[in-house]
Amino acid sequence: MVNIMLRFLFAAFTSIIMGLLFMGIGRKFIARIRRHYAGPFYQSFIDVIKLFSKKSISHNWIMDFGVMMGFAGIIATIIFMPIGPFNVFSQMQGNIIIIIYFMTIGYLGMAMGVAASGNPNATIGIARALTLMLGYEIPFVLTVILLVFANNSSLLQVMVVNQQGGFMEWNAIRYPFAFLAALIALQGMLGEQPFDAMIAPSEIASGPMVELSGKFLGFGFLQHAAQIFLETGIIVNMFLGGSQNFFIFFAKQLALYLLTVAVSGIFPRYRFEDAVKFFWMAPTALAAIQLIIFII
Amino acid sequence: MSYNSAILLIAAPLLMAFLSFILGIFNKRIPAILLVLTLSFNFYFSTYLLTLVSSKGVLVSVISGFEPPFGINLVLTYFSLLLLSLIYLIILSASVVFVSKKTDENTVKVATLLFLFTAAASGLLLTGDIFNMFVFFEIFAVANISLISLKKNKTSLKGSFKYLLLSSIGSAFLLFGIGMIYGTLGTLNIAEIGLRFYELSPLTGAFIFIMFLGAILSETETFPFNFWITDSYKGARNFVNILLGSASSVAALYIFFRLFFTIIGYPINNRYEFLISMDARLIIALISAISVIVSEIGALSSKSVKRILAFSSASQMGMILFAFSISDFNSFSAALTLIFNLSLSKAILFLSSHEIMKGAKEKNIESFTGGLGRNPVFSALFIFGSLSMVGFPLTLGFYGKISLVASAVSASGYFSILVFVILLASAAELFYYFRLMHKLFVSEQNHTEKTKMNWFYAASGSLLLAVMIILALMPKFTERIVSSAAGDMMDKTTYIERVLKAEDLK
Amino acid sequence: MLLTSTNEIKDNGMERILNFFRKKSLWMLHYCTGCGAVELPPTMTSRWDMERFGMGPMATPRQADLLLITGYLSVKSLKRVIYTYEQMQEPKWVIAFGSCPINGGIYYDSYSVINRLALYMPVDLSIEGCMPRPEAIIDGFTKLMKAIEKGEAVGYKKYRENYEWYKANQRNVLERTSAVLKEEA
Amino acid sequence: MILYSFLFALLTALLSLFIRREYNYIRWILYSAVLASLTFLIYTMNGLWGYSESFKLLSVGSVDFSLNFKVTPLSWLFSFFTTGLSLSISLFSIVKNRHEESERSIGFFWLILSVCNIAIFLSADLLTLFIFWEAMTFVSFFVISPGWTKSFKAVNYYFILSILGAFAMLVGIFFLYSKSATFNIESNIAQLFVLYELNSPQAIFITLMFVLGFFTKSALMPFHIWPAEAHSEAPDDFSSYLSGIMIKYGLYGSILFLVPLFVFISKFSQTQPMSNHIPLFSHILAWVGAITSVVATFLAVKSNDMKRLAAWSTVGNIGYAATSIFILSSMGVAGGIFHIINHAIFKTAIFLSLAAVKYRTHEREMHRLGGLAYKMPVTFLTFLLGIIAAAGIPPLNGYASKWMIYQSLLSGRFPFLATMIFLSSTGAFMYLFRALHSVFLGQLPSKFDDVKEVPFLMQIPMYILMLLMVIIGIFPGTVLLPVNSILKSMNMEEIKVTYTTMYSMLSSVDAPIVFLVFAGSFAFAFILYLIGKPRRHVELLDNYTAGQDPKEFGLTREMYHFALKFYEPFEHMFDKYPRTNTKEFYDSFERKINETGSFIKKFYSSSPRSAVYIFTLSIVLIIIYGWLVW
Amino acid sequence: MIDNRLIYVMSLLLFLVGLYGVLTRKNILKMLVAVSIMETAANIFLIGLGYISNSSAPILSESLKQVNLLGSNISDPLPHSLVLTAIVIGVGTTALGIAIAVRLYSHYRTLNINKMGDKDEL
Repeated sequence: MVNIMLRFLFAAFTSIIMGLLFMGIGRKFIARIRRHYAGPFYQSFIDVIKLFSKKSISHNWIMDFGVMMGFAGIIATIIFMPIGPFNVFSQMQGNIIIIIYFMTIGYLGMAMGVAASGNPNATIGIARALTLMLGYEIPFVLTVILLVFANNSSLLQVMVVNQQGGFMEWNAIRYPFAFLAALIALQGMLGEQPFDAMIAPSEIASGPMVELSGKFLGFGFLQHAAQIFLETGIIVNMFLGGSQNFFIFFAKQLALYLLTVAVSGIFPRYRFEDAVKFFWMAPTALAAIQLIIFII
Repeated sequence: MSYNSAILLIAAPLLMAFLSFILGIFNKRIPAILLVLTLSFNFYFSTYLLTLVSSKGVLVSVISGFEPPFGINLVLTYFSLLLLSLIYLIILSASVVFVSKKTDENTVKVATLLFLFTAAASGLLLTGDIFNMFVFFEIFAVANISLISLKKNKTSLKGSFKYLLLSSIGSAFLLFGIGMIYGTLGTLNIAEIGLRFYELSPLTGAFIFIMFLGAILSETETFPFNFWITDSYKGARNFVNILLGSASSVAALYIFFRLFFTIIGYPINNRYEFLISMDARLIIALISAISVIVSEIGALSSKSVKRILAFSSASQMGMILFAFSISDFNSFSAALTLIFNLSLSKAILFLSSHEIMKGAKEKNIESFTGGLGRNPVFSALFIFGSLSMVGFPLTLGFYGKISLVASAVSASGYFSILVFVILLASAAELFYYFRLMHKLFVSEQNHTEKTKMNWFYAASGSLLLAVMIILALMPKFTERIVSSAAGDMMDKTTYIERVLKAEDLK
Repeated sequence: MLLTSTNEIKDNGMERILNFFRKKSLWMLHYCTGCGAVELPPTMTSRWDMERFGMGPMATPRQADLLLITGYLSVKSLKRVIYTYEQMQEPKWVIAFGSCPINGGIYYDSYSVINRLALYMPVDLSIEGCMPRPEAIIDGFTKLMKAIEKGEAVGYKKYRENYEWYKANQRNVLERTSAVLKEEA
Repeated sequence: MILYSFLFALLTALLSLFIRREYNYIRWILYSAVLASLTFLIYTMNGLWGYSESFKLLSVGSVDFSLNFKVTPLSWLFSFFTTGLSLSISLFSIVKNRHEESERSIGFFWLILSVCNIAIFLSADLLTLFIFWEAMTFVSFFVISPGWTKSFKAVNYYFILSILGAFAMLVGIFFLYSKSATFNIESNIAQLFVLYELNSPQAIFITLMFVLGFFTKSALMPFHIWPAEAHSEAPDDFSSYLSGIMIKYGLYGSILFLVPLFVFISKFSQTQPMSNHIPLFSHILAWVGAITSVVATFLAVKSNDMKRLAAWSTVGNIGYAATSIFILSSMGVAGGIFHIINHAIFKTAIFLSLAAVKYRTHEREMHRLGGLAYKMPVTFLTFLLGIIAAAGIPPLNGYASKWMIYQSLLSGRFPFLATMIFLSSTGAFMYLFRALHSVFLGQLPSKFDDVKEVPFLMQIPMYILMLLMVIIGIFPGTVLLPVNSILKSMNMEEIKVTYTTMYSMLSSVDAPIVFLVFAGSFAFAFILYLIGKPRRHVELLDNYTAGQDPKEFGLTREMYHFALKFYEPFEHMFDKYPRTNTKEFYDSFERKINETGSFIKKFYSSSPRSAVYIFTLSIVLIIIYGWLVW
Repeated sequence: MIDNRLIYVMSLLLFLVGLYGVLTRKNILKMLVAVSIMETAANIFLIGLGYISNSSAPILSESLKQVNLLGSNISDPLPHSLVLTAIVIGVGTTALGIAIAVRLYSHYRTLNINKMGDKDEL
């Protein structure tokens, strides 16, 4: 029991710390692309601590509850994901379907919390985010289905094991189209440009975050960090062979994240209904082609 | 009383028709009371004969000494007596309704007409002679027309005139048909015609078939021949509606059966076929199916309640004719169940709808609004009636409909397609009945005062309802009635044998 | 006048430690009424690169720590500024840009422009100039950071302590124009 | 025993008609008592598999009408859960219907409906099934529309479609009966299987008739419009019955009749076309289910009426269950049954909470509501747990069955079906959140300032349902073990399941662990929350308004509630594509019939001469027809 | 003398004449007359059935006291009696029709049937 709790805390803290680190590095990276320096790589830690040190308001208990639930949902999802060689529960090594569903708790919690704030901007942002979710889930699910079929298991761990033995065995190489689709879906999942219409700051005042202050915003920050860790982790496990080594695993995640950030650095923003259309066209077609190739 | 006095069933009403005319001079109530008494007697006597027939088989009551095939004689079969009892029951309930009316200068005449109606109906169902049938047919039509035109408003007059035209043309057709039969076979006895119909050439057979068709289809309210129904039903008085919708329909169906199944059809392999080479059964099936569809659609878009009930009656008749056209034991049982259902529930529907609409200016659907609050008893009657009509499970209509489907599906592909179409059409029937029932449940504040209860209506309605419930909930009883009547219908040979007293005819 | 001196309400203890993080992560909300707004983009972008200090623009007052008043304030906009300021969460700071919020600047005799912002809300730092150059702005930011680290940038506490006083001042100036505002409404 | 309990219930219903209006809560207490005793009766039948009762009615022609009841694992599970749920709904109704206008007829017919409900599940042959099916359809008409003009229009779609379906089923039943001369379900399945080998088109026709009957009732694809109409206009507490229980009959029929048939075919048939190791027919039906769920999802996204939205959600969930059932693997069938049960629970909860909202606010349009969570916390929690379950989010019961559905789809290799189900599942999250926001979150309109939580008696069923959702979510075995015995009785392979863990070919999931992980994460988040500086509550209008004071600006809370046209841009995505509106199709059909009817009526009321014309014409036509045939 | 077939054809023609009358006449009374013609046609048909060429009337006169059934040359008496009945009934029907026509006239002030197809509430 204590063992499991320790493992649990390890996974939670790893995800938060690595996620914040990735965020900081990502900010640094994109600053370099834009030819300026940014704050230090640990800037995100400072931000989070500052946010938790601020006073804050909430409008009602649902807002408190929702924000916590949002964060808890992402953390709970990470518990099911294999982090390199590490699994919290040895018998459930990353059931991808459970993971996809658990991610929704995070969205639901956050959405509920900010909707309870009663600000229409927040709700518009949520509406956009949910619509966008309808877009990127399709290509993502198609790639998931492909890998489940290919490995005859819905466990991420099994997928990782099947990819061992050199990077030619990676699913990214075996199923390049699906990988591409997953990458585009990842861009949408992380809400990076060109798919960031839900947090358009000058249009809808940063959307869902509009009423979040102090630790509530801190939770949002942490959730985003954990989400970065989680989603890059899933793709790494699915396509880039995972790893038996923590550092290689993190490095792969970081590389993936930086790729995402780099893409976001050079793209403007899609209208979100166009984004949904795009998701249903290009990446879905890629994933479907890969699936059909696989089935044939 | 033996079965030989069966003529009383015809004679008593006829006698009373004259008597009531005379006695009516003294007191206008007397004819009404006489009417109820006579009908009670007739009902009792017919049921007595029914028990007699069920034990002894088909009986022939010879009149004036001429043994069949000569002369006029009455043939008592289980089937005819069963329908006759049913008809008496309905006329009884209608006359109870009639009795409840205030007396006026018309009362005596109407009573006479009702006696005439009773006599004609009895004659139609009992006679074994085709020309006699024609005569009663005409009297029956005359009685019907006069009853329809009682109300003397435009609709009723127009309706009765339409009826008159159609039935006159029809009777001319019938006369031609009878003439053809007499000219070729030289006999008028139904049994003998049935026995020797195969001797006719196919062309003659077809001619007779067409003539009969033209004669009877307007009576059975079948679509292209039934243009009188809406105006007549809508214009007629309440008890006339009951008579038209239930008693006349049953009588018409009986004539239809005698003309087409005792005369033209002959049973092979547990099924009636027709001797003429075009498949006459299919023609009847087709016409009846079309009739069902058209009447259902007509009813669906009607607003006047009586018109809806009229169309519904036509569609039910279509269904029964369809069951006849399948013409095996199962379908005849189904048809019988449907006949029971049609006559009883249609009478209840007409009766209760009249009471529910009482006081409303327009006799349309809207006048049903809030009926349950205003008039709970008759609303309940109406609901029971229409549930049975649309085939709520474990009512007569349900049994009838289900067994109709069962027999049609097992008959042949053609019939199963048609029955499918008919079922689709009867979904429309469900729709408009439920629309009416729904209106009853609508509660509106300004309609809540209760209407005065008419005890005669209630008595007659509950009499019919009781019979219906007994039939639905006493399985053994209904089963025996239906199966022996259907067996009687199937058994043409016994009919001929018994009438012609010739055991060796096979 | 102000009832409490800065020393009495200085941050102490745990707050001093947290102040280290606060100064490193100043999220700002700029209230762009005047010409000062023009100077902010160069300050933010790669030439002067404000993000080095962990500063960044924020969308709503709820998220921000720092309110920038970039130029003159009319009476009508003062009301909005005060509303926005009160929506911000503590700790929070205000920086006034240029001479207009200090003494009215070129609008010193305007009927509709307030002359001295500090009367209505606690200004932690004023950057002089008309308008201040980005260098001066950066300089101002670093000064504020130092003040935060020392725990001396406590304008929000002043506002809380002297709430009645500030409110009275605000009411005075707002009532001066209320006749006009009512008509407008 | 079964029949007598039915008669007892019917008698109670009849007697209850005489209760005066002032005491009408007594009637509902009576109903609750009857339902409780029926639930107990069914509970005692657990394990009495094969116990049967038979009552002969009468035989017309060759058809023997009789009522046969039989207890099988399948019928037991369905009847137990549905009766239990109706018990909880009736508890809700005691208070809800105290001042309802037409509650007398609602109550009367509803109790009859409950009887029909149990009878449908317990019926042992096709005729009994049909009898109660028909009775249920007829009776439900009056409960959905107890004399309300608005709901009458709505109920018509339901009624006509159900009736047509029932008639199609009737034809199917008797086609089979004419071959097999029995109504027994097993022998008819065997007969139909033989017919598939001998005369395939006819067998397909018969199967299609059954499919029509079942699919109209369960509102699958071409018939998917009625729930939105009927569920939204029915009495509020009855909507939950309609949506939670009654819409399942079609799927029950499918499990009872079609699934064994298709399993038979897939195992033994040599002649039938197969696709993906299941019969093509079944595969098509699975696709119909999937398409239904997607279509319903998109329609739900569009609707602004909260009950209508929940109704579309029901259609979507039925779509999942149908897909799962028709892929015929034992995992799929089990998942389908499990999802049906789960859906019954959570959709009842959702509709009850909506009924509670309507009880207090008398509003159904979502944009007129808002912020009720702050006033009605129990209702909100019920709805929240309901939508969490409906969106298939762990740790509640919905995810367990959806997990099984995915596992079965994936292990059966149906990638595109799985994708469609996933799409609609995500969409479900989308529209359910919309309902949550628009009704319970956001700004509370000032007219609802004095809204209170519903009375305690109405809360009891909500607590029960919440508890059920959580318990089944944590211990899926409570339902899945009985489902296993169903599979056994259907001669299908049993799935591997314990009280806590579900296993599939691809993976396994331990539900309590899932729950504990969530709880742990929440505790973690809560500790973090406590670490942060304390927060204070502010009122709803103290909000980011770009510096503008809302009170001065004349901004009311109603105006600051974003709920109307929530997903409008998303709806506009499909503007370019041609639209087919099923409802309009049915409406145009109705219009056509009415036009024809007016035409016919015109003829009937025209002058007597046209009657003679038509008479003559038809005689001539008959002669010509005879001539041609001759 | 007269061929039976001629009678049949004639009666059929007469029937058609009656039908034509019913179909085309506007006056109610004329329609009733046409209906009567149809009935008459049927009656003639019946009579024609009983007619045998060159036969005498079926009256039991002195000369026909000995009825030789084989070589008899009398026409069939039965159709006559039938027709008698039919005529009586036809008269009744016609009388009823005329009564209705009178009533109709009092409502519409016309006997033109085309003016009676008024659209009432459907």
